Amino acid sequence: MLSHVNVPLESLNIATLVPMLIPIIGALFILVIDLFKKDLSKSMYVMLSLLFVLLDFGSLIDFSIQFNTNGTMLGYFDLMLVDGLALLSQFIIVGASLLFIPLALTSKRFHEFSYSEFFALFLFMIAGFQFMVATDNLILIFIGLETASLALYTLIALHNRTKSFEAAVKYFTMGALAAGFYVFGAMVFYALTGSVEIHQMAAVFEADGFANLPYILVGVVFMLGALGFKLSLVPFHTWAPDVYEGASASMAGYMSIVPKIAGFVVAMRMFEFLVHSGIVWMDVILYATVVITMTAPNIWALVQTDVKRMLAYSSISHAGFVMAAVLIGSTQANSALFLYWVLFTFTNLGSFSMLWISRQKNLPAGQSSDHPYTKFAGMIKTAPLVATVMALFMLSLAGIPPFGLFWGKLYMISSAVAGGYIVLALIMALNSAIAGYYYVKLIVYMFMKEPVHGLEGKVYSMNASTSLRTIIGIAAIGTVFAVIAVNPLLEFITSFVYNSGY
Amino acid sequence: MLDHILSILIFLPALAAVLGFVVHKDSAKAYGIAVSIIEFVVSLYLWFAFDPNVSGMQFMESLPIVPAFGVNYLLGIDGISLFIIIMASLFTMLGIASLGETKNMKNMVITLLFLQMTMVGVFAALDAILFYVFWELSLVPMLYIIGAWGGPLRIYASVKFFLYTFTGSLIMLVGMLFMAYLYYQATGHWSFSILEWYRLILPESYQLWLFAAFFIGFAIKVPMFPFHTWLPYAHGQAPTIGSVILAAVLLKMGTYAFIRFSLPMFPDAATFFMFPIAVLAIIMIIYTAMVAYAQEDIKQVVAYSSVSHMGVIVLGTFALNVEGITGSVFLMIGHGIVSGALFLLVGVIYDRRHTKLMSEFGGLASVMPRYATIFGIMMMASVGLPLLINFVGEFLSLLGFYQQSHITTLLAGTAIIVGAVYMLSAFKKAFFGEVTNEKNRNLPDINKRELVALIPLTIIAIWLGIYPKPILTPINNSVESIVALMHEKAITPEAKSRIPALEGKIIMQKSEAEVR
Amino acid sequence: MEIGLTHYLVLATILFSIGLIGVMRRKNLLMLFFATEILLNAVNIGFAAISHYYNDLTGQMFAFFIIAVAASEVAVGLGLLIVWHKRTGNINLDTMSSMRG
Amino acid sequence: MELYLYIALFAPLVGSLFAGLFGASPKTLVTGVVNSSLLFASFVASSILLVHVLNGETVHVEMMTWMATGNLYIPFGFVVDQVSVTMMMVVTVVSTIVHIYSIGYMDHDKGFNRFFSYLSAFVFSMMVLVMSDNFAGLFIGWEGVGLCSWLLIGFWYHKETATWAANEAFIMNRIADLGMLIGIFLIYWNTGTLQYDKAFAIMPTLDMTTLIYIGIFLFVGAMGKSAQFPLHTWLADAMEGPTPVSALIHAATMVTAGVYLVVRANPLYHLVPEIGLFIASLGAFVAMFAASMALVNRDMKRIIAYSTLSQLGYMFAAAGLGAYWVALFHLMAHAFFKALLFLGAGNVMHAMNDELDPFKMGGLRKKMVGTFIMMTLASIALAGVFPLAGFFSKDTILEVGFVEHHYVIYTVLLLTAGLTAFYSFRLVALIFHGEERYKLFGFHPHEAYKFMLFAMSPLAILAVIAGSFKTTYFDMVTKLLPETEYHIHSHVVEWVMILGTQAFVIAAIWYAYKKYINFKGEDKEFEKRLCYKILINQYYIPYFYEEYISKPYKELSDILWRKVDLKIVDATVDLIAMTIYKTGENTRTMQNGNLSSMLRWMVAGIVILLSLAVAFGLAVRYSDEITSVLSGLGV
Repeated sequence: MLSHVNVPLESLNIATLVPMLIPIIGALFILVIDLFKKDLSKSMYVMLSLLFVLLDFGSLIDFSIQFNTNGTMLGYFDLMLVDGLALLSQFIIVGASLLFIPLALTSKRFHEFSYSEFFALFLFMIAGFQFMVATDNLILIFIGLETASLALYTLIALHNRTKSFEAAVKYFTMGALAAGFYVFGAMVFYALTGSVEIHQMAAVFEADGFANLPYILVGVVFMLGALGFKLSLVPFHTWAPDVYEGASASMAGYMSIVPKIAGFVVAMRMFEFLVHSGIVWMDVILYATVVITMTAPNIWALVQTDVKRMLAYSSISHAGFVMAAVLIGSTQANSALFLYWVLFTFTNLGSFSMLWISRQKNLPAGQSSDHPYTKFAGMIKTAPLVATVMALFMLSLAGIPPFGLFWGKLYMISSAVAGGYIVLALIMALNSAIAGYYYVKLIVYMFMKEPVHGLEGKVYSMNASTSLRTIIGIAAIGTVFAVIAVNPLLEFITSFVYNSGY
Repeated sequence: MLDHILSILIFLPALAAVLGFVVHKDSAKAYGIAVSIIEFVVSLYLWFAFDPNVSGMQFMESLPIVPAFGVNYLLGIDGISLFIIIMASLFTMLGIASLGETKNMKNMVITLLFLQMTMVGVFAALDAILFYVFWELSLVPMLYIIGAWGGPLRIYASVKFFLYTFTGSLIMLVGMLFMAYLYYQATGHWSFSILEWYRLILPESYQLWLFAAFFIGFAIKVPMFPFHTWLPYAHGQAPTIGSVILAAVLLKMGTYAFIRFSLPMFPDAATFFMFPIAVLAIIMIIYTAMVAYAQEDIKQVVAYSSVSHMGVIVLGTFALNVEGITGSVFLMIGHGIVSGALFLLVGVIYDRRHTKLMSEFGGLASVMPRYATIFGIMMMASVGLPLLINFVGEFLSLLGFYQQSHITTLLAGTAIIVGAVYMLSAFKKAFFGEVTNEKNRNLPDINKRELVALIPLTIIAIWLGIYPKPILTPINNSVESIVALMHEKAITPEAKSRIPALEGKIIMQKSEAEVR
Repeated sequence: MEIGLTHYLVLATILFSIGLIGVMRRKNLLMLFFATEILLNAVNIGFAAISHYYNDLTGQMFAFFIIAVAASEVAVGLGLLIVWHKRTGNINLDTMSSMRG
Repeated sequence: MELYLYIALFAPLVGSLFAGLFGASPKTLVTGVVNSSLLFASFVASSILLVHVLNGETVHVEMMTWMATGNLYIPFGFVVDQVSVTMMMVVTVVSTIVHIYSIGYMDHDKGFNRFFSYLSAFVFSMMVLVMSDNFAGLFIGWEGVGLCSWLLIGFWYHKETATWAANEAFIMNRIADLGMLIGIFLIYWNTGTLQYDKAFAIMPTLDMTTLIYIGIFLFVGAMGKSAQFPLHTWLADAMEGPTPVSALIHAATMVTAGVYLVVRANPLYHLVPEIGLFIASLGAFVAMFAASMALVNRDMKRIIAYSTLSQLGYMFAAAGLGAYWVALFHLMAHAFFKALLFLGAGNVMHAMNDELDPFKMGGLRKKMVGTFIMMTLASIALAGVFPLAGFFSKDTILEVGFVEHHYVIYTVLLLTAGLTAFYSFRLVALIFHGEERYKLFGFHPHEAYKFMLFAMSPLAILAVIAGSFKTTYFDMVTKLLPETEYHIHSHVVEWVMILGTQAFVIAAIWYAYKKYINFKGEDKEFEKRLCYKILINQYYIPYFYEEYISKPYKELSDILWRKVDLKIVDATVDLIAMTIYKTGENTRTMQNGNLSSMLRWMVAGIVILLSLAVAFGLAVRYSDEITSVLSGLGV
């Protein structure tokens, strides 16, 4: 029955796999080293991982140059799809990972970083996310997603605290359910079209004019559920606060950025043709989801007492904000999504890193979570520089110009206005205002209250080390001087998005 | 230097603030005074170099920030913004100089210098986004000043101030983005340049919506009734310096923005909303004056009086004629000087007695005669006595609006009555009568440090009341070009007739693009 | 009566629903994992049937991948479960709520 | 001539600033002397200008621009013409005298220097008011005198009543000033200028309604400053200020500013005679109304204040009937004798340790001969007995009423003349005649300083002889004002009227003497009568203002602040914030941390979306039916 497979090697365009293969090789390499020599310093692993991620980044640059000349590339039985979206999101994924890895070099000892597995899993995860974004094949998306997710569950659990196990279990179980949603959705689409490639599915649907609309909607619902989990859209967001709280601050920061951008790219690929198909339901549902996801977590963030949990909710809200781009579906909106996320990467990484450096090894008595607001009271007196930098990130998150995230918000709201979604734009604006409260609340604690920890500012930089400071410095510079970077970034992103046909 | 004088004005204090982190805390105040003197001298030089006969923008600077999206670093000033900038640098200088014993003096000075950057930036920006950047950024230092050095309710007050204005300005931002989009539609490229936007003729329906969006942002800042309730808290809790700068400069951002944005961009909407806004202005004037009369805290009296006076400014602005708008701009300066001075004066007594309740005082005129004299002069200026600074502005504002509506102006004119009622009764409670409270018996009179700030303000208040011409002429020229532009752009017959035509005046920007 | 595609799909849906209900109702972590396995395998049936219907191998490939993924999920899941059991001595979901709000 | 103009104008300002320099320091006699000399210089300059004007020439200067924007152009311009020079003379004469007098009167006061500073500042403002050549300049002076009046009424600021009266005066004047301001706006928008000459030149071309409005609003301004009903209450309360202040501001000069305004705006009021009639009627009413309150009052200064009010009514009556020069003439005559009366009262107060109740005095003529003579002279002049100043001016006003056929006004004014005579001599009788009741209260009266009496003497002379200027004055001032002579054509009627009036007045004086010269004690019976109660309570008008305006205003303010601003406006804002926050508090239970419920949320999400999908699918499938059903329902 099976005919002999004979495919010319050059048509496979194996090169398209290179960016994913680099971290995989790196991961295997690390595991192999571990086989031979135990108890190597974690700094060695960190640098090694960094090296591979850098290589990965380099290969992406190479690809983007190729993209500029040749346009979208297909490869490996047309499974791989290297278009602007894929490249942009990989830049973010790899770039964020690059900034994340040095956070392992803390001054306090956290034992997860002493395992070589940690770094191997980390590299696998990167590869998983890269696969996820660089294809429009539902199978490969699934595999990428699961590879990354399984690695992520483990990484969370490695933090080795009761709360992190709880977080991992919750995340894992819900992830499994989401995987079920995903495959069920995929099955429905497959049943309807006989294909698992998004562009072919779109072609089939458009050919028969969305004849089986109810079934298509069933598929869409399950896909939305699965991606909604990844993107933490309400009501699929419930894992996020707990997982962020349970995971280490650095991991939480990472989670707020990388998995989501991968999810956004999939959502863009998945919903782009549906949004443009003129199905009213799609618009309404996405509109409602976006609005609810922006608003509800915002309101919940108001009442949090722990900064990390607040940031978790705020991240959900930001995701909802950005999800608007998928709803609007214009080139400007899609560019805004990437612009927003790049800027968000710097700011959010910065703010979570700030939590990370103030992380104590053990919870002090009378403190129920790692980063309650009260801990930061009066910080301006005890640790003025740390407080200032933290305030900077908060202002950026709140969208105060000229700090990084403002430009993202600006462009995103502008795209909503230009897309005719004036009311949505207003809702976005008002949500930013509500969000202002909880960001400012931290500033209020830091700048306007009396310190509770005595005049010793050490508690705020317990965990600080050169590499952490460097990362925070980079994040701060990225946040403050975003003004300069916005234009090149915007032009770069717009041309990539536009040339990918979005 | 002239080519970049505005940039120097904006970034000199910012740079100084950053360097200020290194300055030893004992020298912080001296450092702040030195920097702000330099800044003030530069701003005076700006006036010197300013050509009062040119009605358009001067000292323009342009540098692309996000050219792909039409955002530019575009600066320029005309007669309207010039004096507010000078006033901002004046008040920063006097404010720092008059700082008394302050905890964390260094932080205060640095914050004030940052604040100065944002203030100058707002008034010098000709790009909507740049304007917005400074507009929002100005909230942060103020938040800190109120929140860190304020009274018992300082956190509530500062957060309320921040969130209230922040919310308003975000809605304004949506309006700006929509405006930019309309411009994009009409011309095919993005631009946030205010001067470019002036060229756009919009259909009335768009104008109304955009006007409303901008209005919310500006109205909260002004603050207009019913959005004013953050102000009493902010003033009530802020330290003296915070109140001074808030009242003198920050509130002016709102009314300035009306003139810079709302009027020339949406002349028809401005005409359409003229009466509703006039009604709000009248409520501001009378209602707030009555509320001021009911206050027990002398600082709250001055705070509410600010709202009341801002009502007159708003009314003058929406007179839509040269007299009214010129008057309102002049009143911005006047109110800045006078309310700034009044807050400084309240600060003087607060420093001595640590209370602002009028019932605690009484008979201060005999204990502190010099203080009472300066307070009296400023109070009379606030009440709008001729030959003092506020009268010129109030007179012109009311005169201007009288062309549009008689009965409205009559109602608004009660400002001079109700204003006298609360001011005089407050003055009577605090300064007249016998000294009943023993704590007041031996209060020292106003000292040199305090006089340093108050004497110049008194001189200005009198000088500009007697001879407003040096300021009035440049303002007048710029306002004339705005009014001419509005008349030219107006599309509804109502607006055409309400906004006077000025023959032979140069129109700032010819309207070229039209949105249909 | 010939068994057609529809029947398979209905079966898959029913199984999926059972899995969903299991996910919702079960309080034992282990049983919960079983329920998720049912979910995934329900879809497998569907994929196999559709694949046969279209005479296209993609569906079966998908099914294989799902099996593989399910297996690794179980591996990770069981690992977590064991650690959790070691730490807390039970695997009841209701004990797992130290973080809330 | 410009130099004299500037000297006349700015000498008082220099004095004010000079005295102000020593404001906070204890008494320095030099300020009093210097200021008095400067005022004298101003007087001399004014006199030179008067001579100049008498020669038929006027001076008009423009010092500098004040405001210029749009079409509006307001300079600091000054004009010395027949009208303004009259006022300048009145102001400088009276104020010079009052300045000198004050050196003695304020001798022991701590605020000696401050007083002179304020007083000179007042004179400066008044000069600006009368000399300005445009309405805006007039308004500067108008507000300036208001300010000085506030400062001087509240001069003894430790006294609650004084500061209260000061504020009352200021605020009431402000109410009227608003009217004036509106009048100015109307003039500007209708004539395009605020210069007197230009604006009046255009006015005949305006329509009647506009002119009426301008007339009304300007007169509202005049009503406040000249304390016409219903804005009159402040004047009596203003007597809290030092007596020289009452003499200068609240008798001779400031309160006549309203009359000056009406006279100055005569081209306007000439065009709207209806308003003129209203002014005259109001004037006549106030004349009677104020005189009636003076009949029973027990406060020496208040009695004189009501008398001032009454005389202002006369002036308005004249001005309203178009006899502008008569009004101005009476203004001048009145300034002299009323200032004299007040200064005399000041002497009495000094002698009596600031006691104001004439019932506690009596028989003072033995101790204070000079004062007695001067006050009696002033009272005779006030009563309008031939040949003193009051006779000439007041009688002309009566004639005007008669000639113009406004017999009601005439009658009222005639009756008022009788009342005037009565209350004036009631006062004189109570103070200077009869038993020396003051001894019961332990006072030791003494005559004032010689130089004070000396300073008053020019006023006394003027009060006697001012009537003789009538013809000269008429010739001069009618170059600017309407030249109307009021002659009753029948000599018989004229003589009957003059003699009748004189007889009536003298009878009133005789009655007052008879009733009060042997005054023993208070007439309890009389005091129980209703009319007494009404009069002593000033027709309950201050009570009415207090109960129905001041208090409600205060209460309303309180309500607006506590109830509206805090409980509604602010609470709404906070409510929005709290609602959002509370929503968060109430819904955060969704995140209860239980994995089962988290999973259920996910499934629930899917179910909701699915049911929405189904609903949508059904809706699409049956869209035709739905449409028909909906249209059947009339949607």
